[in-house]
Amino acid sequence: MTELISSLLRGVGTGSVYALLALGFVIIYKSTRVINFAQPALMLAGAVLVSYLVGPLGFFVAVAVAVAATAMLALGLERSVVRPMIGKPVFIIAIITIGIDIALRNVVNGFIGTDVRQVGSPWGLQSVRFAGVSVQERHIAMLLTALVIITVLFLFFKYSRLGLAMRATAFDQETALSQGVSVSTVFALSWAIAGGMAAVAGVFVASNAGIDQQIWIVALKALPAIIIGGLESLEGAIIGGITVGVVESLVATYQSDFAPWLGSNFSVVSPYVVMLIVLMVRPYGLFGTKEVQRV
Amino acid sequence: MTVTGQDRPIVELDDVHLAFAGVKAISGISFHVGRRELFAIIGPNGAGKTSIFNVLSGVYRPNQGTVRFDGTDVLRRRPHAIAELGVARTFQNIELFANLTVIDNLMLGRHTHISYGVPAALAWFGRARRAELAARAAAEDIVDFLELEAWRTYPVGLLPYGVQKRVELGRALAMQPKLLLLDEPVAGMNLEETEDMARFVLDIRDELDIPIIMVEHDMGLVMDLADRVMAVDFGEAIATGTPSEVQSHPDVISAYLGQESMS
Amino acid sequence: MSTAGSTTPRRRTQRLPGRPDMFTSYAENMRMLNTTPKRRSIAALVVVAVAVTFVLDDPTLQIFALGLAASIGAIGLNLVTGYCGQVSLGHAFFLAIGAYTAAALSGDPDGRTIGFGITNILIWLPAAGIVAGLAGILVAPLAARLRGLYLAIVTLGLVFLGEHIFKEWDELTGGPQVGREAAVPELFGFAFDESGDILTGDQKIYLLMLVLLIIFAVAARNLTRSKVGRAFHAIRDRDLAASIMGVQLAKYKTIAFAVSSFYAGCAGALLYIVTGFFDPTAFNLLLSVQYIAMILIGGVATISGSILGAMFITLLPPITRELAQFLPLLTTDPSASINIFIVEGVLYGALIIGFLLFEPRGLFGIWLRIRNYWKAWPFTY
Amino acid sequence: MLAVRNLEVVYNDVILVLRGVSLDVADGQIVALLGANGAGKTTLLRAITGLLDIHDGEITKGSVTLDGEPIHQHGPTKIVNLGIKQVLEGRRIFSELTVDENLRVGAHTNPRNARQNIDRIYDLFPSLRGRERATAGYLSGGEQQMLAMGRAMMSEPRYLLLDEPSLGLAPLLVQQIRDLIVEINKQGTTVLLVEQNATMALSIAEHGYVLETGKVVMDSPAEELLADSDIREFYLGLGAEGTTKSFRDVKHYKRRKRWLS
Amino acid sequence: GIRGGDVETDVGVTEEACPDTPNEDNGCIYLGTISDLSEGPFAALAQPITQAQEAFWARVNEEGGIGGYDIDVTSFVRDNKYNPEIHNQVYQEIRDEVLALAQTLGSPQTAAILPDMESNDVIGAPASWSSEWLFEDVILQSGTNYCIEMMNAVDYAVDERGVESVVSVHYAGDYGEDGAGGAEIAAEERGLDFQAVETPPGTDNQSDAVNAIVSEEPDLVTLTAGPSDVATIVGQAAARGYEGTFVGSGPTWNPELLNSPAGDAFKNMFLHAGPWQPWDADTDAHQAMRDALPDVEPNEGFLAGWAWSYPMKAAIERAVDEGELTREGLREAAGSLESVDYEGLLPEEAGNYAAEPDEGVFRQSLISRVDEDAPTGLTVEQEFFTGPSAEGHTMDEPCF
Ligand SMILES: Nc1ncnc2c1ncn2[C@@H]1O[C@H](COP(=O)(O)OP(=O)(O)OP(=O)(O)O)[C@@H](O)[C@H]1O
Ligand SMILES: Nc1ncnc2c1ncn2[C@@H]1O[C@H](COP(=O)(O)OP(=O)(O)OP(=O)(O)O)[C@@H](O)[C@H]1O
Ligand SMILES: [Mg+2]
Ligand SMILES: [Mg+2]
Repeated sequence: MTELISSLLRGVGTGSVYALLALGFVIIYKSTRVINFAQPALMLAGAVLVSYLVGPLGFFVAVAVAVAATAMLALGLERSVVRPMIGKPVFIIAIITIGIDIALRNVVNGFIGTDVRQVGSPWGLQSVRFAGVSVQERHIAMLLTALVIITVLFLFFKYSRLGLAMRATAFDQETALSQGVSVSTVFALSWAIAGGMAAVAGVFVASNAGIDQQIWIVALKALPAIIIGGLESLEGAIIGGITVGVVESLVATYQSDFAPWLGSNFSVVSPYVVMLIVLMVRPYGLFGTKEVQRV
Repeated sequence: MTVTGQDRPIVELDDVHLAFAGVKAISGISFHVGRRELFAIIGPNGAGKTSIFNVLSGVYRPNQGTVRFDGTDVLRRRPHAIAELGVARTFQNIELFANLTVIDNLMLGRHTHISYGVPAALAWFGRARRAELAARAAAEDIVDFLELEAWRTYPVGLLPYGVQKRVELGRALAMQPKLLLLDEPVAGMNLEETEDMARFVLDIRDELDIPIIMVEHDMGLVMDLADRVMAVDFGEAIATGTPSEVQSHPDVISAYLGQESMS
Repeated sequence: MSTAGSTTPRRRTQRLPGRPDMFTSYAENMRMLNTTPKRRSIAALVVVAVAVTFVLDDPTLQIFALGLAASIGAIGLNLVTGYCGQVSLGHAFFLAIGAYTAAALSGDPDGRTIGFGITNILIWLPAAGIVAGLAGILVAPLAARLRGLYLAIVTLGLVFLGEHIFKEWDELTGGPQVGREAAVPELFGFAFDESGDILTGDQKIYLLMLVLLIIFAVAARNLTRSKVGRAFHAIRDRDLAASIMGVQLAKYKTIAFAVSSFYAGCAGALLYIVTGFFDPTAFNLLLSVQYIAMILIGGVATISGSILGAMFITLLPPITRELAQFLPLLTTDPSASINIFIVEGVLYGALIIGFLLFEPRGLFGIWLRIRNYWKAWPFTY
Repeated sequence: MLAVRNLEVVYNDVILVLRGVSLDVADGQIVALLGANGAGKTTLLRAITGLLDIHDGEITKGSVTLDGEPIHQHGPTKIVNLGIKQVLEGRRIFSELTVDENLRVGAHTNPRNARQNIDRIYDLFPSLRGRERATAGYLSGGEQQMLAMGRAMMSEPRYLLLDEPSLGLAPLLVQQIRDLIVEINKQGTTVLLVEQNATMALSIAEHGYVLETGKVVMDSPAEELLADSDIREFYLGLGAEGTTKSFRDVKHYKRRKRWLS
Repeated sequence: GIRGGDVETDVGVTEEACPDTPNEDNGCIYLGTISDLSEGPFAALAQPITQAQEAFWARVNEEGGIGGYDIDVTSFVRDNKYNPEIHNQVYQEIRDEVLALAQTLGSPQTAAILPDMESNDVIGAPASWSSEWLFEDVILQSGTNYCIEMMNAVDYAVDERGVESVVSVHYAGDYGEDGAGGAEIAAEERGLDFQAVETPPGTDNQSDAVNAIVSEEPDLVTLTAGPSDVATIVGQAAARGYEGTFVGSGPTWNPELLNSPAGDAFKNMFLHAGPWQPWDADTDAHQAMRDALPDVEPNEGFLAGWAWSYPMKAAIERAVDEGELTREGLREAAGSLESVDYEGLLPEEAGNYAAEPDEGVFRQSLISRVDEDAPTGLTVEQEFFTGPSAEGHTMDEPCF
């Protein structure tokens, strides 16, 4: 029983990092209908920045600065590369973001160098114990951070003027423009927010073992998460992210006992299997809105 | 009832109900359309006119009721199967294949009349080639008929709205349908284009002998062309009859036409 | 009009003097290469492509051969994604199936990995296509339910699942970081990969790929101008309207996936005979993305664009390597933060971005621009 | 005064759509702009409100001025701030947002008075009252058109540019919309009304323009247009004696209007 | 020195001097490098390897070159992005420009060019310690291999710590499976419980491995994986209460791991099995390397690049002596080497390329422990030794 509970808790912990990553994708998707495949590079950039700043500034200041800087970086990318493509087919923009990802990661890799860089997070691998079950502090911090961010975002989209403008732009750019909404501000803002969140997620990802050239791949775990949750839903991103984390953790714990024929390390692909199952039942994800088809 | 063959109505709707998540789009509509009829449906926005078309062409599945086309129950059929039976339609908001040329759009209309498989298509030989040439000839006939010569090889997305409406009509005709559904064929058109469209509609009915159901807000057109008119409101038929009967029906005036149209 | 469908045009195919490009019959108008300039330029292109065999050195020919094989795969992806509008990020999976089917069929029966010793290309190439095509048919029902980005990411999931299977199944694949030999290109005793008296192995493989590409490209072109191709277009532009016009959505989406995967399977089988060796980590997200990039950069829903794009993406790494050499002050010292290899990677990304920014219709669009410019010259409007 | 002078607009660098259009919208008026499909009416509105960009269109010649100041180089946000608002063809409400949210997006450039403006809109369009939290996509066609107009009014524009507001509406709703336009105009907003429905437009406009293939071919007070024989025949569908022609009598070879040739 | 006119040359050797050489009068030998230099998984390792090789040959040139030739390893450096096709492409690009390959990184990558190397008579130094290279005569590897390294590590743990059960956590492929193969051979030899757990790269993908360790609770865990994955495994297993011993093969270590959240766990539980002494050891070779790379952050990768260059140097010297600095001559010279002067980094007999694999294979390795004060975080605990398992094993095929 404790094995089950601690496996679940670990899943929720890592799941909340996936949720943060998924949120970045969803925010950009919501306002621009584009999947930003440069999120991995932004995540990497944010984490590497923290690893350079943590010495002189201390962890929390370093994170704050890195979040701001990554947001600016995302904004710059949006301005220079994505902006001219407003109104072009979304798949072209998606591939452009892949181009950005390749280019940016190459640059950031140059700054990773030969060492496994450290972000020096204060949580280490210590655990706290609740009723016989130990939970890593890191996981608690991740979950809390994710919860705070989602709450703020939710309020922002529901009530603020800009948040509303972002939703309107997502729905119909030209009409939003005709209402005086500056679509370019909306785009820039969504990229900046997503960039900042990628940096936060990057820090958490790196707080485990450090940063090497390969950790960007973690960001792709957000893809099954956003599909499970439903592409345009913030709640969906959170639920999807946590689902992915929990499924992975449970499969890792139990698959070798119950379904060894699935091969070793099946947990790595289990999110995609869950994604397929969810989509069989709900083609628009758990929280996605069904696109109304009318003629 | 033992109506058969040529006397049997081409379309029979009986007590059809359709609801979307609480919204009742159609509640208990019944009507028949004869084989030589031009039947018009009018009614306020959201009354359920397009929904009736969507039921007829298999896009929506009614919650209740029967729908027969040419004597066949089409209730459980998918859109493409109904198209194969001979129902063609145009759409309220143009639904052309914007990247295809006029000719290709028309040839797509012939889809159900061309039969050859993928291997033949890959080789473009024998049957496939002959079938394509025949389809092209048929498409050209429609180009002639609808006076689309000038636009033949343009992607339809680039054409003026009025021409697109005409191409859409042509695509439906290319299907050689047994029934034609026209959803607001002259919406957004000026008088001249409306006149052109009226002429085509009359020619289709008279020369090609295809029964037509038409939804339209342009009362002038409906009154002049239709043999019979049905007015719907909130998914229910409030009046059916000749154009002048319906036009002077008090419910139709209060729900749809307004007082001014009387003057 | 009343005779629609029953008339076969009987107009004579006869050219009018002085009006070379006036069509006097639909048959003539509907030919694949219906104008003299088109015919001439294609003929010239084929001549150049053959002549190149004797001009370029073997390493360059190898890369061109890769590009030709990749073109077949790109055409396949363009059929399902460009023409039919079903965005698939799962192309790597189908490439893999073809590559392993061919490699296993033609592999050494006594080798480390599964092999049946059937080296005749006439057997393993169609087999690779068919197995991949069947896999495509299995995937197609997903496409019937899902749209747009959902489908894209689900097919991406396919790549991850495939990677898992191929990594685990090391009797077939040799396992990750180990790999296995690719298919053996042989036709009734004629070995394409061995140098002979007249032609080197690389020259033979290049010519083999060229011939195959021409066959595949012509077939694809035929398909796209047929009833099937029109149905693909219609589904892409507006699937609901297409079904109301009588197009069976599920059937045609299945055809699209099947044909596309068939092409991918054949491409996968051919691709690795150039290098002769491949390992299962090759079939990853990046490979799928490269194919998407090929069709976007080449030109969506064009066959020649697929080929241009595949050539471009295949040549891009050598081009970036060359370009990077020309940039001043770049060091090959890998410890520098900005060294030539990082610049290569950046250039790779930047060139993809640049092309799409400059001409979202792709290389094919650039070609159209040039052509239209000369057509309209000297008038600007 | 909103004035357009010698405007030329090109799409995709090649398609010349407006060929030297000039037009004046005097404060306080309702000005009607008529013209066949594809004449360039929507393009003209886009050129005024800065929406050409996303359609790959460009002003190549001429100017748009507001009270003498050129504004055609401004982006859409700036132009909305200057008090010019366009209601796009085909309603284009945000159908996934609620009615209230739609209106709040309309107030994007003018958040300060949002609350009282929303009340004003509900007074103007009583059928929207009570539907504040309803998802806009479920409104009927007429209500959606009202919402689109109301949303535009949220920024308190001086000039309201309406693109075919009667498109696809039932006759009764066309009458309602027409009355609302008059009401809005009475409350102090100048209206430029683009319409296919010439009867409706000319019945409320003070001045009218007729656009044909990118050129203004007529420019007269509304009464004069109503009296013009070509307008009567080709735009209002009236026979020589002033009676409505029947569509059944349409000739196969018609006399086509040609002002230009 | 002055080169005699009697040295025969063909590809990749010129009479003109190398670019940027100290010896204007010397001819030039070009060696190619194909490595993972930008975005591949081994970029962090490839970088110091490549840098050290450049330093190694620069030192050879400083000292006058070999037989009137300088050696250039900077003109033909190519990135393979850890992709066999690109590896093959760049090999084809530089094939006609170089005499041999100073480095060819990656097992499937090298496999993709092996047939060509064979037919072109191009020899190369691999950037790995895989037992399969023993069976390829165009590949010159140095030191022991992962397989024997792990046999020795298991033997050491049995003898010094009395372990009775082993779990081997490893990547798929030549590196991981070679090490796991060695661990298994030793476990069998010593009668230990053994279980192999394959793990994919990626710090987010290690939960299966950690679960296996925590639930099996073996006395010893052998690791053949990358540094950050190893840090995840060690850290998470420790956090979840595992208390046994970890032993990692050469490439598992990176000094920065000490600063990672798993740092304490490494200090308490981790042993490092290596093919030679760490960075700060006191041999001529180590000293020369440190002198040649004065400003770098210490990293064991430098040592690897440095060490792998000795056999190539010996082969070139032999070929020059024989007067046959052709590709064929070099290949023959390499194949006839019975010993190599590693300047104390390895015993001379480690460089026996003439013998059959089982005879020529070098069976000694070392064990280090984590030490914060050492420059690369490692201090030798057990000098060069051959455990009983390695001693008794017959190397007649690769261990995987
Ligand atoms: N797919 C759908 N989902 C939800 N509601 C729908 C759907 N299709 C139609 N409706 C609703 O059904 C009702 C009838 O719609 P329909 O389109 O049939 O009206 P209509 O009579 O054609 O109106 P108009 O004249 O404006 O075209 C409306 O309230 C509409 O909102
Ligand atoms: N984005 C565009 N790209 C290219 N051509 C365009 C574009 N938008 C409009 N056009 C063309 O410009 C011409 C004028 O279009 P516009 O929409 O301004 O006409 P309109 O008078 O508003 O017609 P309607 O009554 O149909 O609304 C048409 O021929 C149209 O095809
Ligand atoms: Mg309707
Ligand atoms: Mg318009």
